[in-house]
Amino acid sequence: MAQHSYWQLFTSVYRKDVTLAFRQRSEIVNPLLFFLIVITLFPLAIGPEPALLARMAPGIIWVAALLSTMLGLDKLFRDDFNDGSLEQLIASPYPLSLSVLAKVSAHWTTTGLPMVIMAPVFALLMNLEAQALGATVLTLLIGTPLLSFIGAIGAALTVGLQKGGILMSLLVLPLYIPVLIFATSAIDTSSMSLAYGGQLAILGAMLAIACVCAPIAISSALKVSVS
Amino acid sequence: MQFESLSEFFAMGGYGFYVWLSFGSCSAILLAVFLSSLRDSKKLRNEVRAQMRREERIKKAKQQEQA
Amino acid sequence: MWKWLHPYAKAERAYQLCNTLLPYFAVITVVCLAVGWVWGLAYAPADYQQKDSYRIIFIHVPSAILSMGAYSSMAIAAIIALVWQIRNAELAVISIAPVGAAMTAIALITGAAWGKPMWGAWWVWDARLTSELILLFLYLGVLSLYHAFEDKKSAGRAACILAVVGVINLPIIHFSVEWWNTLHQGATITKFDTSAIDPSMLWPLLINIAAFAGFVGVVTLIRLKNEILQCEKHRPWVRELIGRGE
Amino acid sequence: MRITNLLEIKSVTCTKQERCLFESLSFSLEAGQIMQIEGPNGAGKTSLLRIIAGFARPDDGEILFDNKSISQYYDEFAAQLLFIGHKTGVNGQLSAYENVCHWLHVHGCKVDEQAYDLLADLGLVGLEDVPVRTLSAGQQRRVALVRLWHNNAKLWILDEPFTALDKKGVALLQAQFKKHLAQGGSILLTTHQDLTTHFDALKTLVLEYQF
Repeated sequence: MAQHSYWQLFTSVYRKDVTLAFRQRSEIVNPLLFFLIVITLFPLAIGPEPALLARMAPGIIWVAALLSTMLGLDKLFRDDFNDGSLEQLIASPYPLSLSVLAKVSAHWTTTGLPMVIMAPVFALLMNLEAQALGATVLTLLIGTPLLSFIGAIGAALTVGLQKGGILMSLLVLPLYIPVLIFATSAIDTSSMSLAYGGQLAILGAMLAIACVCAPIAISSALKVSVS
Repeated sequence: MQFESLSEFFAMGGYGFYVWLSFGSCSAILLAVFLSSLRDSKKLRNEVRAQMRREERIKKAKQQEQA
Repeated sequence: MWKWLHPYAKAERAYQLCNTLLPYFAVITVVCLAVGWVWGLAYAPADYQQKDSYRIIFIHVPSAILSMGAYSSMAIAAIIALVWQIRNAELAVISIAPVGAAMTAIALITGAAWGKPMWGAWWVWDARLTSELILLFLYLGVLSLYHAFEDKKSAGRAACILAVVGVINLPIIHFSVEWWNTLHQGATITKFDTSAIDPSMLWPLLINIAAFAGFVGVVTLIRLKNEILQCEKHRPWVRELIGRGE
Repeated sequence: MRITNLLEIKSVTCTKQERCLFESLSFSLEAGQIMQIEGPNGAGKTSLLRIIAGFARPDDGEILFDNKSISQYYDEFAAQLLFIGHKTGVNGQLSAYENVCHWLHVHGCKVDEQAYDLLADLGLVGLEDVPVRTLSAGQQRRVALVRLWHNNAKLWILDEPFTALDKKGVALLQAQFKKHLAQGGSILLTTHQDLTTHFDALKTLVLEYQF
């Protein structure tokens, strides 16, 4: 029997998705552009008054992050489902949850990580206080993989459906609410220069749960969508 | 009986609107769910009867073909 | 170890079981509903503070309890369906979802109608009402996912997965909404739970809870019978049963 | 070599959109045997293959591989399985070489410089590093069929493997079938053209169209 190396599978699936993302540059740029546009909508809607914007900045940044992650989720399994690679992943000796873990981390690297890198720019736009910037970057760093894991469950459930896009957000948004609550409150407390370690710890705990449970749910959902 | 007269019962100590709104909407929803379940079961039975009749016709057509 | 459950996996036996249980649930529902509503509306003493507007409690609290109860029983059925591959448990999940969503809707409407006289606003972002609203989203998610699939078998399994994912998230959502609510406590004073409820109000409340539970049972059994027939439509026992006009 | 019952299908039933495709179907496949499933369009050939490959679940009945149910021991079964369906499983953006390497990694086979020689065997010399979407349908099919030359699967499940292949491709493929059967593997395939070369251990199963 060939040597069983999980690492070989993980890197191969991860490298495939990342090279695919870099081949079509739009897959990385589109969510970021969407993030930027949503951020600029709010000052236009609420008025440019700095104090108000700073007060609402955490919420707006995080809602924008939520929506742009969801935008990027659709292509996570769609192409593999259409060309049959998903079937090959299922019919492989390695557990499906491992390749799902690789796919979700590849998705995070191409959509979540750029958001974390660009966060200071968005914070600037929203006139966020300087001391809140650290919290914003930290919460995005822990939060975006969590969003990718939970969102991947919705993507896996609706990959087989034609009109899956809207339905996926209906399934996934309620599950995003705890992440939104703790992330925005972390940034809020940090803008009042108070300690926000507690909220980060809870986000980290949620991420740990998601890392373990989400791949199992995603792989069973994929098996249902393929059948 | 907490209320002397029927009209007082409907007035509900001034909160009649809210009490009857919630009781009314509650019974409306309960009724809607119950009736839709019954309607589904009737629709299902008609579907099965239609399918049985369809298969009858196919069988009869086959017999005429062989005969 | 689930051997005694397995015979009910056979569709026809499960159908007969639903048929035998249905009359009992129906009787409980009708009796408790009549007694509960009449007692709660007409005979229960008025609340010293809220006077008669508190009578909404007799449908708000039961529907809220049943909405959570229906979701957890749906999740248990989903776990049974996924772990032991029992098809009837999948059908049970789909039968519970609509009536559970109805219970959540009733809890929300009566909560809002009760909130208006008490706090002066139709919608208050109280922790329990917000959790109830998110629960409604979870129900609608399961229902819309089920109806999005053409093939009913994979639809059932997908709905089960979402129900299980939902029930895992339910405590997290509830905890974070409670925490979020106390964080913004300054906005409104939302003392919602009735303090010590004296027996004269407690009995009608319990009867109403039994009535609503009975109602959930009746509708679930009817819908389960429909789902079993739908899924076994081509089987001879269904055709013979419908031929007899049952 | 004792004939081991490699694959056993026990009273499998499948219904699609309220139409019963097949009812309590049972057959078995020994090592070194090739089985061809024939039937008109819509008879449920593809559904049967997908059920055997474990992608879909039958209404009832079960499938045993090495006398073990595939739903309980799916990973072991998948290690011995090679499935090629209507969808080739080849990504258009990647090059043929990347696709082959990726497939070999996912299926736990050692990847060395062989990938280029395999593509050459399939007549894809010079097209190895061009995005697959620029190749013709037949060439894309060949990129998917490279797997048959380098895998460690005992059971091959192929859904119309000859589609879009020219005569030389079909002959090449059937020669590879013979080699695989000789090594004790077994093949389950559906095809509309008849097999041109003679296989002595050939079994056929005909699925009628049921209303």
